[in-house]
Amino acid sequence: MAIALTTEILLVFWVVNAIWIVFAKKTYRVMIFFGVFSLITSVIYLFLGAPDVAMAEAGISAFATIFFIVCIEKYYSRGSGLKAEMASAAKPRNYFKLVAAFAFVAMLCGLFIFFVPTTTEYAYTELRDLYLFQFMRDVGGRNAVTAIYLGYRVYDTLFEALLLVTAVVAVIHLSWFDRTIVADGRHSEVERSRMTKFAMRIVCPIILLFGMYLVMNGHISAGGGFLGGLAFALFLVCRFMVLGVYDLPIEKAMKLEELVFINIIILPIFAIFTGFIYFYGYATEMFQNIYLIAMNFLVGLKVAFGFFVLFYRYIAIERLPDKEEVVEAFDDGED
Amino acid sequence: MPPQMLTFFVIVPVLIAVFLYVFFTLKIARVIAIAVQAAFMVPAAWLLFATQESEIAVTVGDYEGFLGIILRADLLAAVFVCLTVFIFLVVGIYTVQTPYDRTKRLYLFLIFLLEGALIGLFLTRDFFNIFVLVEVSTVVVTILLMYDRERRNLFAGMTFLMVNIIVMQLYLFGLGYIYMLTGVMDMEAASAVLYTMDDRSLALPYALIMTSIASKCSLLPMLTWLPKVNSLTGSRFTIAAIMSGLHIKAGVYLFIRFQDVFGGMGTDFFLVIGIITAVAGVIMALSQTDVRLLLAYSTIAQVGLIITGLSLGDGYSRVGSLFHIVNHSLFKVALFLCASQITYLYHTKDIRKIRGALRQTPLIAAANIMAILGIIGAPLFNGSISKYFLMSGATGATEWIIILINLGTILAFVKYAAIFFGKPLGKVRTEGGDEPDFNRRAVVLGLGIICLALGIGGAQAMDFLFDAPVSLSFWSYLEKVGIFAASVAIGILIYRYAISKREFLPKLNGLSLSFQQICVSIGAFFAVLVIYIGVF
Amino acid sequence: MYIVLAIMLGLLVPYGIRVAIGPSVWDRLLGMNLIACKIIIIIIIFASVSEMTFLMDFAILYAVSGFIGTIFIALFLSERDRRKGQEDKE
Amino acid sequence: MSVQEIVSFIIMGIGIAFMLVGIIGMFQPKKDFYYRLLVACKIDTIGLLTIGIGLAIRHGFSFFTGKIILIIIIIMVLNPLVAHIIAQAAYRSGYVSICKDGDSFDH
Amino acid sequence: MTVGDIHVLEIFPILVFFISFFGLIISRNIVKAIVLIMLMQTSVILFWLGLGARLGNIPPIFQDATEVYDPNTIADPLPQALMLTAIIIGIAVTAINITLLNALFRKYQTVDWQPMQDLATVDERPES
Repeated sequence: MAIALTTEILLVFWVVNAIWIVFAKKTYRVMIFFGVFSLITSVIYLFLGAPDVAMAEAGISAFATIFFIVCIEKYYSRGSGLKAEMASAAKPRNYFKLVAAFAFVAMLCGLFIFFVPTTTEYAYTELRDLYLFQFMRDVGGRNAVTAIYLGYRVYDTLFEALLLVTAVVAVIHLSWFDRTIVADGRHSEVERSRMTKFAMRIVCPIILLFGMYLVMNGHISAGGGFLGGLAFALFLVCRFMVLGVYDLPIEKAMKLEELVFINIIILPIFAIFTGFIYFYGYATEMFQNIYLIAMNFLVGLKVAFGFFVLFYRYIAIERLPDKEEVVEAFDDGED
Repeated sequence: MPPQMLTFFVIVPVLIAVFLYVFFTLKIARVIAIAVQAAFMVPAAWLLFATQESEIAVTVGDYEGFLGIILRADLLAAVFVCLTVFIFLVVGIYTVQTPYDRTKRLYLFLIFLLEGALIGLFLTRDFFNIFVLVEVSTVVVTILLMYDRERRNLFAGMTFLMVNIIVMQLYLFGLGYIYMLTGVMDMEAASAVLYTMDDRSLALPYALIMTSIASKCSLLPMLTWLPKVNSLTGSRFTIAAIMSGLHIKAGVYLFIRFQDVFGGMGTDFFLVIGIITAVAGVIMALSQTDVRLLLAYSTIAQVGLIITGLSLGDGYSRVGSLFHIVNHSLFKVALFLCASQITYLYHTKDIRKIRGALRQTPLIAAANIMAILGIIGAPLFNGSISKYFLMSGATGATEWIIILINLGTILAFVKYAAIFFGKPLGKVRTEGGDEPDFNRRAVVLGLGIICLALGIGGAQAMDFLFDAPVSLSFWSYLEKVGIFAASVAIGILIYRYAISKREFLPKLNGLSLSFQQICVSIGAFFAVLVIYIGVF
Repeated sequence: MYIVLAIMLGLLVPYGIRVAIGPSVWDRLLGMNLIACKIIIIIIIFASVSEMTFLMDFAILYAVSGFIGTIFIALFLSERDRRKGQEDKE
Repeated sequence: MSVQEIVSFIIMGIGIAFMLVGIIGMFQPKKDFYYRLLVACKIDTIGLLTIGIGLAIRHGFSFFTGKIILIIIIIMVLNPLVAHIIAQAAYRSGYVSICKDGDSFDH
Repeated sequence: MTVGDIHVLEIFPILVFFISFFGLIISRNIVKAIVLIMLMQTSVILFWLGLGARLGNIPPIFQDATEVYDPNTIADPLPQALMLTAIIIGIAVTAINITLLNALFRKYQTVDWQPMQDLATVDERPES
């Protein structure tokens, strides 16, 4: 009963936070409220009985904050951005548009709630019971969530992994800067005091070890490929805090990510699609565990490389001053 | 081939995409790409024959019941898969000669990914899988639309991406309610449960999902930004051809699937929406001067027509609109590829500046005219067969409106056809680079001939593709020919006096919604749909 | 044990007020950091109450990601005013 | 209620009392940001330490206690670090402390 | 636990969904628009997890093969697995969105909707 009460209190705080974000004037306030918002949602997921999703949300909110901050920082450093923001903040909102928009959305929300299908309890739970009853025999491992997204619905996970690879390719191709290599070994101008270096040196090995732990027994306790990958990526962020130098090559990391992605496709093809392991008498506990750990490891590596490339891309290259970048124009050919 | 092969239909293009991107140099990669595309036609054809009688279903990983993801290939899915593979082959052959600096390995990577995602979308019957595949295809299309660095339309691309994310959140919300009501993620099982429920409790999930699918096919309110994005963003003609030819068709395919799942709840609502979209598409097409925008808005008009045909509820009109989807993909791709070559030769994309193309490039102009005859429904071409059956279900008012829409299409393409006659104005550029070589002319001519062939053998094609034994009564077809001839005459008259002199509705030319207005229009569409379903 | 949990939840409210009111952006950042720590304590108590040891893994990852988010906001926030300061001087 | 329970409750009680007192430090009217930062940093680190140790005692020597100690180590290192970074960022970005020199540290 | 006859875990996500939709309509700043889109994604994910946790919220993780679970307090693993995928999709698409915004800011020196749209339509009008 107490957990339900805790969840409701946190949900109220969650909604209040969303309202703050909508009505915050300065962009930096939006960032901080968004940080608090993600922290609260992560805990609410935990109280709803979803530790995997909670961990994913926590890790993702850290990276989302980094991406947003790098984007905002350029806006403010130009000075004009700040003046424009002050001016627009000072200018009174035209209340007519505000009230009209509010009325429209309130009508939509009322309509939505009016038509919510009122089935009292959970209509059908056979599928859930089937999953819980059978997943240990079919896919192995103790964690039902890992069994589903690595065993039953591995087809979804393939396309989701593909989307992450495409996102990394897109970030590099669509960005304003055509170059992919920062002058290796160049020190980042982000100041870090001695204390930061000292503290991060202690935390870094712990996170790396923790990431390996998450990957290795993802199928037994809460955790798994994504979270291990996120932990590795957080390790790289801490490493950047310690050394503060852009020395890891982005090009190689992208190539490795694609290689790992090819393995992510090939492994389920032999393990699940053709039913090789499970239906020619080899469906032993050992094979299942090998498959799950291998898949977790591969997915972890891919997510780690993906976020590594995104992080370094944002920290090193998206923050370059404009003058350095010369975009050579193609000839105006058309095919 | 064991049914397990269905998964390889989707996995093979993705694997090839990544292999080409990682391992091979550009020269070898392009050769392999064309070889694979051609080889891929064989399994697609096999699928078409295999699904003639029965449907092939396979659970990925052979888990029993609805635990795993189930891929089903019935005849309709097979037709769409064949269409996708054929069009990617045509576009592949078309771009085989482009100079090396323009088609890097990333371009091949994205083209194969899009092909894999679209084929996956046509085969899968799992709700969440559709969400993942639509997201993948949206991201890939966003990159392709902004592929050329210097002619990149960043703002339209970002708006396209943001609107698509919001729309997919609506879809996920609706999916949540379906999972709550039916407790299962597969379409067949869900539709069995949903039939037993009354409209009132299904109003919300239906409205949420249908809003997202309507914006995928860019029906009325969300109309103005899709053509602006898929043609104006400096993207290449080939990408615009794939967008209009296939990407919108995926939206229409989802529309068909979800109408079956929900047992056709809002058909007459979508009848009205389809008609309005068609009329708006035609008017906007008439007011454009840029070639690509004219073709894009005419795609919207034809999609509106297809949605009307589908929601007429009559067996003939449904088969007619399915055949119209296939035809429309063919002649739209032909139109875009011809336009690409002609605009390259005349060095401008403005219709008003191109004149006398027939004398200048007879071969391309001939293919282009065949495609135009196809789209306006000339007697011997495939357009007439599909429009004939599409209209057969319409009665009274809707019939006249559809004739009006056809007249509008004819008007738009009469305006477009003006580029063939008169004496050539601008200096024609024929020197090196991307000039339309033998390959491109052959491709375009081939498409034109296919349009003609499908026109002549229409009834047999429809029987084979959609196993709908259709009888083409000679007299009613003759009557349709009469109507067609009359409307062409009217079209030329109107064009001669009304349109060619002064600009037709110039202000409609640059109409584009801001991001906030698009959100408001999505919300309004959702509200109207919910009220319609819930109350009536 | 639930009393302790209730008190911790009660303690969230003042930090929420600090984030909402906080005169300067730095107070809000401080509030965010406080809420992150307070939530870690709530998780630890919840884990010990419901005897689920794997929640501690969550607490570790949660702690690291919460702090990294705060660190990067603070680092780039200082860039903002310093540059604004420089521009005013020029 | 074994001895273990009572001892752990006492320690946790101390921790909670400390936090409640800390709240007052947070809302001092005259003080500025740096004062609040100092108080806040103390509250969190000590609060977590005491409640962590309380729980560790409650669970005796088990796998759970090992994890709690790991968490405490991480928080003990990270929390002062974050407070330091915020203070450095605030100072570098020109946030002037409204208290006079030495005023905020005497009592 | 139910407000009216709708479960509390359903009301809050709907509220935040429409709050962020309202924010999208009135916000002038594109960065805030992207943040609000992430808010929308989070509210949809919470709605799904609310579905899974309607009965109970003990995570579906067992210690050994034969552990008997209490069917009406264990959470549903399927929404959790799906939402893990949805989160990763959300962050991947947001990363692309932010890259585009960064490029747009470099090109037009502004992050507000209206000025950027005016500048953009000037650049991309088809050469008449």
